[in-house]
Parts: sequence; C-alpha cells; structure tokens
Amino acid sequence: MLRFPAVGRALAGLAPSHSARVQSRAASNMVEVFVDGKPVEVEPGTTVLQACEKVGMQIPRFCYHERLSVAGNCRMCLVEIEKVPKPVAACAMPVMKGWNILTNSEKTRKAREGVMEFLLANHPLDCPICDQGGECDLQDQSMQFGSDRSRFSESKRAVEDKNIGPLIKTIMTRCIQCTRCVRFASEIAGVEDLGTTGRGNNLQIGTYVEKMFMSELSGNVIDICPVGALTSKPYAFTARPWETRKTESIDVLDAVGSNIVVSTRGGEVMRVMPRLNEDVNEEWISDKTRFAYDGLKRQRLTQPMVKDASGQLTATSWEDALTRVAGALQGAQGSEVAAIVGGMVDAESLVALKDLLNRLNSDSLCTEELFPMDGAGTDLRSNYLLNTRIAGIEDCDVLLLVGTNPRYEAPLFNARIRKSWLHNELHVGLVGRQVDLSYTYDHLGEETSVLQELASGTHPFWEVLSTAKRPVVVVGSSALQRPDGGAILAAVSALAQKARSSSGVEEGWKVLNVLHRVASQVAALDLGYKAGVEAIRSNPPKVLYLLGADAGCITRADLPKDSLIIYQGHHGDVGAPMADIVLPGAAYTEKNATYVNTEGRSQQTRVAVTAPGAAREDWQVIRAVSELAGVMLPYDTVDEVRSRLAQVSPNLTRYDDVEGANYFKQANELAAAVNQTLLATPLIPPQLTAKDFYMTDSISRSSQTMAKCVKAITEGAAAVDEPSIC
Amino acid sequence: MLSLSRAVVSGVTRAPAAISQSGVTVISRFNSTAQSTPKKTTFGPLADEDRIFTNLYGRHDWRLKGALKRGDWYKTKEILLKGVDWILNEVKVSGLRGRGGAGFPTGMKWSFMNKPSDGRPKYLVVNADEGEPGTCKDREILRHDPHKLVEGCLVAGKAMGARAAYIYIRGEFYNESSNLQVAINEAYAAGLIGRNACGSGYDFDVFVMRGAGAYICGEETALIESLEGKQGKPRLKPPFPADVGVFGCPTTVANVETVAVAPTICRRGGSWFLGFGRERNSGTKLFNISGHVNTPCTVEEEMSIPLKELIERHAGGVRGGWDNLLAVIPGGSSTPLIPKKVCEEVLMDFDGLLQAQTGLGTAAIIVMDKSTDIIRAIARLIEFYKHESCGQCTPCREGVDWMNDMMWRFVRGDAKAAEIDMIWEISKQIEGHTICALGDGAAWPVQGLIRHFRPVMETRIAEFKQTKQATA
Amino acid sequence: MAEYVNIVRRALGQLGGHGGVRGFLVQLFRANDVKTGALIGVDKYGNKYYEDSKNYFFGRHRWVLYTTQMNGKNTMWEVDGSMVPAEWHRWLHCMTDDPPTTHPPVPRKFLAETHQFNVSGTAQQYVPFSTTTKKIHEWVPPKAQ
Amino acid sequence: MASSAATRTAAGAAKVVKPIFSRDLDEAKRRVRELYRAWYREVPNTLALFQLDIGHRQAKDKVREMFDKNKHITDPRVIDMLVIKGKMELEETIKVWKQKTHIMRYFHETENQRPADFLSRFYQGHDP
Repeated sequence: MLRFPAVGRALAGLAPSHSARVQSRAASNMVEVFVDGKPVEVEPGTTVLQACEKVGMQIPRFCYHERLSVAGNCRMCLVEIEKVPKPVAACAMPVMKGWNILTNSEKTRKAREGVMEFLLANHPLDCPICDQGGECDLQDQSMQFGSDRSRFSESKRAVEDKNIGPLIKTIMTRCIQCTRCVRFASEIAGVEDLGTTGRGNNLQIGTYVEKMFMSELSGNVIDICPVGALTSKPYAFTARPWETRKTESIDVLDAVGSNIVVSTRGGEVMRVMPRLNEDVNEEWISDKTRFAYDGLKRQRLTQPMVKDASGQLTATSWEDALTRVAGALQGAQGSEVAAIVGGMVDAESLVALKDLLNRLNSDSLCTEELFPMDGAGTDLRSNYLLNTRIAGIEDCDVLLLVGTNPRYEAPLFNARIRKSWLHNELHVGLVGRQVDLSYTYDHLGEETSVLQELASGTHPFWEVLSTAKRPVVVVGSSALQRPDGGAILAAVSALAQKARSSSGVEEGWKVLNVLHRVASQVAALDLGYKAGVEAIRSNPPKVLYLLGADAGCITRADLPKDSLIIYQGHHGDVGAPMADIVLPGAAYTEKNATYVNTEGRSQQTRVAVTAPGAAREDWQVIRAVSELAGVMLPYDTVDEVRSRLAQVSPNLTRYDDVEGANYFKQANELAAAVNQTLLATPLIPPQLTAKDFYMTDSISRSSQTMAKCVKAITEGAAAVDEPSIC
Repeated sequence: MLSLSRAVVSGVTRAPAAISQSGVTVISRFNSTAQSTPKKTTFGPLADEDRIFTNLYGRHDWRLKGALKRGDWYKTKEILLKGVDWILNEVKVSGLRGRGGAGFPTGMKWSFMNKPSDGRPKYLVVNADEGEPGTCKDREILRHDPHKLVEGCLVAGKAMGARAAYIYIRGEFYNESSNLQVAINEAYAAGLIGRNACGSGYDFDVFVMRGAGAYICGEETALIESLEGKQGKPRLKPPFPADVGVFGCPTTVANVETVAVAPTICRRGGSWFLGFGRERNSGTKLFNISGHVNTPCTVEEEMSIPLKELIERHAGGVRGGWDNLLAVIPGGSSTPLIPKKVCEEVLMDFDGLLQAQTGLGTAAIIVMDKSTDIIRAIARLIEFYKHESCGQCTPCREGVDWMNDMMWRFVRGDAKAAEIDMIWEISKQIEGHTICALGDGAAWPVQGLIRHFRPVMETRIAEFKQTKQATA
Repeated sequence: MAEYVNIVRRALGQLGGHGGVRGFLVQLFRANDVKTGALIGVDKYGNKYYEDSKNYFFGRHRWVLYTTQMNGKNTMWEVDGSMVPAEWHRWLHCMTDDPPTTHPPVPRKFLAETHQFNVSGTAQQYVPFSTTTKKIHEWVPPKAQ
Repeated sequence: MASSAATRTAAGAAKVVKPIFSRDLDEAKRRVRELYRAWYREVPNTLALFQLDIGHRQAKDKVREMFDKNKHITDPRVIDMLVIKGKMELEETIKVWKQKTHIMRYFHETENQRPADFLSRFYQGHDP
C-alpha cells in the first residue's frame, strides 16, 4: 500500500507538489517566505519546518523525522503564521508565498507549552531510572518549551510493556505515541510488525499479538524513539550518556562499513550507535553492528599462547611466543611459509603481513573469501567492487540481484534498495533462492541457466532490463565462491555489459557490482592477496600464518603433520584452537586501522578502548615478528605503515573517498576467455533467513546477545524473556 | 453523517482550504452576518408542497415504485444532459451549504473537482456515518427515501465528473444500509445508474461501505482512511481530499442530506431553494429535536426559523412549558449550549447561531429542561468524545481524557473553583491544535458550560465542600 | 628477711625448675621467660598451661608452654598464638576461672575436632575477591586430548 | 669540552648582563658553598625531624650528589638562581613544609627511560 504512488507521496509529504494549485506556482520556482521577519527563498512544497531550518531556526518536534513520512500527530511543531487564524503544524504544512512564520510569538509559545503539558500529563516522569535520561528529546524540550510546574492531578495512565525480542526493551508507559517506530518499521525496515492498537487515550504502540520485532534494522527504533519507551535491552542500566566517551569509528561486521560511534566507559565498550554518513549508512545501522559489541568482551585472546609438550595451549610471554614464531619462519624457506587472512583484518596488518612474507621469499598470501581468478580476476579493480556505490542505487531504475540476499549480507545496502523501491519505483529482479527482501521483486528462478537466458535475451525479464535507463546488476560474493564462480562472473559481466549498451546510459554509470560480505576483502584484493585457499590446500606449507582466519576454510587435516600453525587474532573461535602458537591481536574497537568497504571506500577505525591484556595491534605483532626473524620491516609507527600502504595502493589512505574503477569493457573481454561452464546447482546464498544473520563472524559468534536473537527467532521471543528489573 | 469536521462551527475546519483558495478573506465571506436590508424577515413554517423529503416518516413506499410516485428520478436524464456547468450553476444559485455541520458552500466545493483530469479517476464519497449524539436526520433519508440519495449521488457525481460514489454508512445502521442497498440494486436494474446511467451516456457506480461504528470515521479524511481499509484516523491536511482523497484520487466527501437535496434543487431550480431562509443561509433543512420536549421529532423546516417556534410548533413545546427550559444544544453535541434567554430570540441558521457563540452543526436540537444536571450532561458528552478520540494527536488524546476526569469531578463538586479557569484553559489548549475537528468539538461543550453556567459549577463545589466538612 | 628468702627461693626454682641447664636455656630461648608455676593441665596436643596467681599480677598469672610438635608441624621454635585450642583459650585469657580439665567444654558442632592454626600469611589464607564480573572474558583453550 | 666551556664563559663575560646576586663566578661559588654548608649542617636535624630511616652518610652523599649534578654550570646567573631554589628547598625542609614523602623523593631511583626501539616498546605495553 505504501508503494501506491499517490499514497506513498502523500506519506512522504510530497503530495502538495501534486496539487494543481501548487503546481501552477511551481513554474515560478522559488517562493519567498519570512521566518520571524527574515526573508528566505524556498522551493514550492517546502514545509514550514524546513523553511525555518533553512534560516537556522529549529522548531521543536517529536513525531517528525527527516527520513520518515510526516505524521504530524505530536503537534509540538505548531507555529503561528501571521494572518492565519490557527497555528499550523510546521512539519506538514507547505509554505505559501509571503507567509510570515512566527517561531517565537506568544501564540506559538502557548501552543507549545500546551502540547508539552499534555505530553507530560501521562508521562511517568521517571527520568532518574530511565535509560534515555540525558539524551531524551522530551526532557530537553520540556526544559526549553514546557511549563515550570504541573497542573495534572488526575491519575496517570499505565501501559503494559511488550516483549518484542531480546534487543529492544519497551517501557510503554513512557510512550508519547509519536509513531516514529511504526513508520520506521513499515517504511525503512519494511516489516509491518509494529502498529497502533486501541484509540484515544488507550492508543498503544505494539505488535498486537506478542511477537518479536523481526527486522535486521530493529535497533534503530531505539535511536529514533524520542523518549525512553524503546531502549536497548543489552545496554539497560549499564551507563549514562554523559559518562561515556564517544569514539567515531567504522563497523567491520559486514562489508558495508557503517559509520558508528563507540561509547566506552572505563575501558569497556558500553554500546555502539550509528553515525551519519549519507553515502554509506545514512543514519541507520544493522542489529549485528549495534548489538554484537558484547562479543568483544568474551572469548578474547589476551595472552600469547604456545603449545606445550602435551599439546596443550598455555599462556606465555610475548618474548617466548615471538621467538618461537621467528624461529619457525627462519627455519622455513620460501613457499614453505603461507598466510591466510580472515574477514576482519585491517589494511595495515595486511600490508605488513604481505611485506613480511615477501621478505621471506614467499608469496602464498590468501584470503578466506574466494574470488574467481579466471579472466580478469582481481587484476581489474572494477571486477570486485560495488561500483555503483551504495548511494548510487537511488539513481538506478532496474536492479538485478544475482545469488545474493542483501537483506542479511548487507542490511543497509538492502535498506537503500528498499528506499529506492519505495520512492523511485525501482524495479528489482532476483536470480537465486527466493527470500523475503522486504520489498517486492521479480523472482527469475534460482538456476544459473537464467543468467544465460538473460544474456541471450530470451528471458522475459530481459525486456525490463533492456528498457532500463540506468540498470544495475549486483552479484553476491557468495555466488562467486562456487566452483563455477568464474563462469558466473563472466556471465554476469556480459549481461551487465549488454544491459549497459541497451540502456544507452552515460559513460560514468556503472552496471556491474559485486556485493562482498566481509570487511577486509576489498583491501586484501587491492593489496594483491590471492582470493581463496585452494593454492594452500594443494601445496601445503610448513608454516601457516593465520591472521584472523576464522571461517574454518582450512583445517589441520589439510596440512602435513609437522606443519606449524600460527594464529593471530582477537577471538578464540575457529582458528585459535588448531594453532600451535596464538598471538593476541586487537579487535576493531581497539586499533587505529583502515578498512575498505565493498564500494572501495577506505575508512578509519579509531581506538575506543585499549586491547585487553597483552593483546597488541596486529601490524605491530607482525612488525615485531619481522624483527626477530631478521627481516625487519621498515616501519615503526602507524603513519609509516600508512605511507607504505599508500605506496602499494594509494586509494587505501584516501579516507572517505571512493576511487572509481572503470575497466568493465576490458574485464568483459577477458571474462570471455573464461574456460568454465555454469553448473546446474541452484544459486543459494548462505544467509537465507533472519537466524542466519546474527552469528557470522568471530565477534558475533561470541556475542550472547546475538545468540539470544537466534534463540528468540527459533523458539519465540518468550524463550529469552528476562525478568524486567524495573 | 455528522461528519465531524462539519459538526464544527462553519468554516473553521475548512479554513486552510479557504486560505489556499484565495486568501484569508474567504472565511469572512461565508461567516459574516453583516448584510444590508434583509429581504425576508419571517421564516417558516414550511408549506407541504415545498418539502423535499416527502417520505420522512416512512408512511409511503420507500422502494423505486414509491419513489417514482413522489417524483424522484423524474427527468434525471435531462438534468444530466444539461451538463456539468448547468448543475453546478443551479447548486451555486441555490446557496446550498453543506449539511454536515461546517456549512461550506456546496457549489464551490463541487467545482473544486472540476479541473482538468490528470488521469486519475475522481470519486464522490457520501458521508453517511451519522454518529453525532442528537443527530438522526440522515437515517431517515437512508431508510425512508434512499432513492433521493442514489439520485443525488448521480447528479452530484455528474457535477464533479466522478467515476463512482462510495456511500460510507455507519455500521450500526443495519436496516438503513439494507434499504439503501436495495434501492441501489433497483436503480441498477432500472438502468438509472451503472453503465450509461439513465441513458445519458454517463457511467456511474454506487457502492455502499459499512463502517465499524467509530464516530471519528465521520471526519472526512478519517472516513477516507477507513474506506481504504485502514484505521480510521484523520489525515493531515493539506493535501485536501480534492487533491489526494480515497485511493489517492481526487475525492469530494459530502453529507447525505446535501447530496439528497441536489436533484430536487436541479428540478425545481436553484432560485426556488434560495427563496427559503435568510441570505447566505438559504434552503430547507432537516431539524432533529430531542430531549425534554413533548414530541421529539425530525422535521424538515425552512432555514432561519426561530428556535422557539421550531420547538413549540413541531416538538409540542418544552416539557413543563417554555419557562421550564434550562438550555438548548442547538447543533448536535459538539456545539456549545445556549441558555434559555438566548433561545428566546435565536434564529436557526448558520449565522444566527454563530452570533450566539454556538453553531448550527447538524441542526440536532437537544432540549434540556430544569430537571437536567447540566454539568453531568456535559460531562457525559465529554466522556463520549474521550471514548471516540482516535488518539492520533496529542492535544485530543491527552487533553480530552484530562477534561473528562475533571468534568466528573465537577459533577461531584470535588474540585477547586480555580480549576474552572484551568479546564477553560485546557479546552483552549485543545481547540485549534488538533489534526481534525474532534478536539474542537470536545472543547466547545465545556466552554459553553463555563460561559453560561459557571455559577452552577461554583455552587456545586461549595456544596461539596460543606458536606465534606460536615461529615468530617 | 623472709621476703628476701622467698625471692631467692623463687629465683632458684626458676633456674632449676626446667630440668637442668639445658632445659633452662631451652625455656629461656623459646619463651623468653623462665616462670614456674602450678601446672593446671595439658591439652591433647601437648601444650602445658600454668598458673601462678600468687606471685604475678593479674594478666600475667596464666601462661602456656607450647608443645614442640603440633598438627604435623615442628613448633619447637616456630610458635604461634593460635596453637591454643578454643577451650583453653578462654581459660588462658581469663574469660573463666574454670580450666577445661575440671569443666570439660560442652561439645558443639562448630568446635573443630582438631584445632587449626591461623592460616593468615600462608597459602591457605582467605583472599577477598571481586564480586563484579570481569570486563573481558578471556578464551580458555580446549584441553588437549 | 673545556674549550667550549671557555668560550661560553668568554661570551658570558663579554656580554654585559645584570647580575642576580653575584658579580662573578667566585662570588657565585661562595654562595654555593654557603648553601652546601647549610644543607650539610641540617642533615642530622632533618633525619631526626622526619624520622628518616637512612644513615647520615647516605644523606650527606645525597646532598653532595644533588650539588654535583649541577657542577658543570658556570654562568653565575644560573648558579644564583639554583642557589635561590636550593634555599627555598632548605627552608621548606627546616620549617617542615615538606613532609617525609617529599624528602624521600630525593632518593627515588631515577625513572626508567622509555625504550626507543620498536621491539622493547612492543614488549612493554600498549602505548609505546
């Protein structure tokens, strides 16, 4: 229903532009209005609130949110307009020519005070025990606009709390019925789980029947809730916003690279919140990003460990561990040393490890994630990036997804697709297993033969794709993990090239995209790592260096008996138990590091807390090993490492900048040489349902919150219900 | 019917529309009472031959056969063939104002729809969700004269170029909706509506949609929401239904009575209709008289008839004589009450009642004699509004509940005298700050009570204090 | 005169009352004192309890000579106040005048069968521990098969 | 080394600067000797006053060490300034404005130099 064009527009507050009356004015484009007498030129259809914002005047609001449709029900934004009898809701009312908006008149202030009094009438005023205290819109605005005393002497309303899962704590008595959460759920998250029941004073927000709020973006309702009705369950009663130290950082649990703020107190991560970045995550983050932080406090490697005579890993000193590592490296020659890097390794460590192994005359450096090396392989950067960029999805009109489930592989990318689908009438097609993507799409089948049919133009969807003005094809990295990955990439590349030529889109538009699932992959490929461990399996090394490799793509059984495995990382997950020497590294909240997201955008994490125990930043460990092994790496500080990074691949240090790649034609020509045939097995991405989403890497696997989510999904929200403390 | 947006004193709700039309002056245009010499000074009683609703009491056959006998569907084809402009002109000339409460000039409203099509179909929605306490005029039309409405739909639909009419009927009106559906079926069978309605070459469908009994669904945008299958909660305006209405298409929501009188106006001419009532308040109107009168009734009368005459003539007078009158709520529960001394003189039309600080509303007259506990009566009305508030916007959700709690304390007298001023202020904080007019409708009865019966409230409080001290 | 004779007699008694020169020296070095008095009793560990209320003022009139071997520990030179068991402790500290030899203690569940030394300063001592949870839970490597 | 010291003195002599107390090096040295003597005499008192658990010899050696630390200085102005500081310290000691801990700070082991090379810093801790 939301997508019903006119209704959608009406919801988005765009409807006035639809009205003939305004349209007639649209010809004379700009409208002049006055805010407290100050003239400002705005576009027709601008709301009063936006016009005020343009001159820097903030109108108080609760229900209005820039990214959600206008509800206009809190009435906090009432302002007086000169010569208009009633105060108008600034968030919804489009400006008219010559209006003088009085943002601080007697009438405006009275209206605000009245609304504030009504809002506070049934609000419990339990700020001292409320987790929102200190960052509460109601608190702030009542200080600014409210009365200094209460006249309410009747009994207050009490509302039953709802259990909507292990992530969000509800204290519904505090709710002011702004319906931001309801609108977020139905518009951004695309799940119709939340709604209002009852009417009048008994209006409640809830799920009607007790169920979990089933969205991978559910945590964002905590941020948009202007009061303490929806708060974070894991964060409940642990810290106050004014006691935490905020560090701006980057999320590495998926390949989107969401911008986050890490709140810490006393050397402990208290919570993770989103940070605004219009190009990447807007102001949302996925639940894994937000709630997996408790995994950073469990299963940590805090001491170097070595295997003693009985084969038991025992804690030791750095000197001992590093000496053993260095000895092993010195004893091995050339290709007898190999390294595998995992999904959360930063670019600094990647370049240090590569330098170390190169100095040992070895070039067996692999990533866990596979990428087809046939054709252009990883030589052409355009081959493995999300070239259109995440924000670019908003400009495209037809999107073809191949072998991916973006909803769980990159929730914020999926949110962008949904946004475009909702507002720009994006047409989506999917090749792969049919899954719930929170928007409608044409399911073209899960067989690989569909790709060939599309490429030959015999598939009905080709009609849509060929008439697209700005087509985009996204292939999931999981589809390229298959034995016939090269052929799939070649087929998709050919299809993209064909769609491109049929659309006649301008030169800068990029059609082919690869959606990665792990944060380190693009940086690793940029630095020249080989994708996939096949080479190592076929040519087992004597010394294997696992850098955060926790996907379990190689086991001891793949290696000769006498080989030595060194694991360096931050969690005791899959890699550490099979290692002979364990070197503790730092997780992403504990180091200044560079990560490159799936678009090729390099971003920095910052130190929020120090690494626990004896753990050190990863590149330093490698640097120390190199010195003991007699092949000292020429950098001592992180800046020196970065200048080395810039030598190898300059884009890695151009932060927040996306280095475009545009060799599709060449890549396509090379792909034509791929000597592989598509297999008949269906394209099934590994994450199909919500329960596959939460635990995908060493951090989220260690997180109890994520485990609770999985349990709640499989057994129902009541299974993880904890007695409420308040 | 009482679409609550109209239940409100004329014009206020439509103010934004009026402004968007042609500036602020519009409001005074149909609200103003300033006039030169009145052409007519005595009003009513209405002669039988001038009655539009001739089967108001159900004494005749309500089906097609009876309707045809009473002159319905007579030359409808000719009316349709005379064209949109002619119909609109007749309605404009007649001076018909919306019968749902707000009293917006009907001709102007219908002409809003008459702009170049952008490809979307247009719809007429008839608001038959008559839920205002005291109001019972639409049900009489629906059950005894449904063909008037069906024909009205066709004429009004033609006037605005609508593809179809949706009649949103109150859920409790089971028999009424059944009669209406029968009438529609008959009309379809007779070829009066449907494809090539009346042989005029105009395709027009009429659908009946039964509501679920929520008062708020009488508000036009809430009605549209409900019609679309959503929760009946008023939409923000703008966009107005004339731009984005039901299913996102241009829509006009009109009251049953407004639509039902349209064919007769067209047949007998707009100037005939204009001949009744004062200037700007022309026509005939269904008045519902209930409460403490000897013979409560619904009656069609000329506009601007004096209230006293209306009660004495049609309702058999106030119970216990005119002197036993305490107060009258003249336009359905949401209009402020007027005390006896105002009732003596007031004329029953939009402007006359506005002057008396109340409103015509739906012309549902609730008469209360001196046995009434006036505070309790108003408290009961506020409880109704509290129960029917949709809860969407803050002032109405929180404020009406608060007022309700306070009013019941006032009934007992368990309050401080200063709280009378406080509830006045609270009602002012609700009024004009809400999305729809329900908040206003809930605030006005309280304001009317305080305006005219403040001494009663103060006495009640003093008495309560005394008895409490005595028992203590 | 008689007083001086008494003093001399006591002095001689203290010099000779410990079993010769060796005994005297042992007593002197172990207890830094050569008091003699009436033996009131010996507990089951061999600690000897003496009393002389005539010649010593209150507070110094009861004393103990520790045993040389207790609970498997050589206590010849390493004596400790906590070697006195509970029942004698109260007599020794003048909480009562009735020694456990004449008034055996009422058996109680909480009275240990074998008296324990004070473990303060040893490996068995009680160490207060934090009841808050650890900020970081480290990984415990799996036991090797 | 000596030559450089000489040039520095020469430069100092050549430049006419306003003296603090001493007109020449000899006078400055005299002031230093006076201060040293005062400290030396104060040692037993200090030990008693602050109940320091150190011997006389050790304390006197420390006084000497503190003076020796600056013996390379030849600029009378600098010496004068150091003498002033020394007198202040002495006064604080005599009048017990200092406490035991402040006296004992003279006996602190000199703090370990932070290692400069990467590996030592790595072994030492997180924040090299």
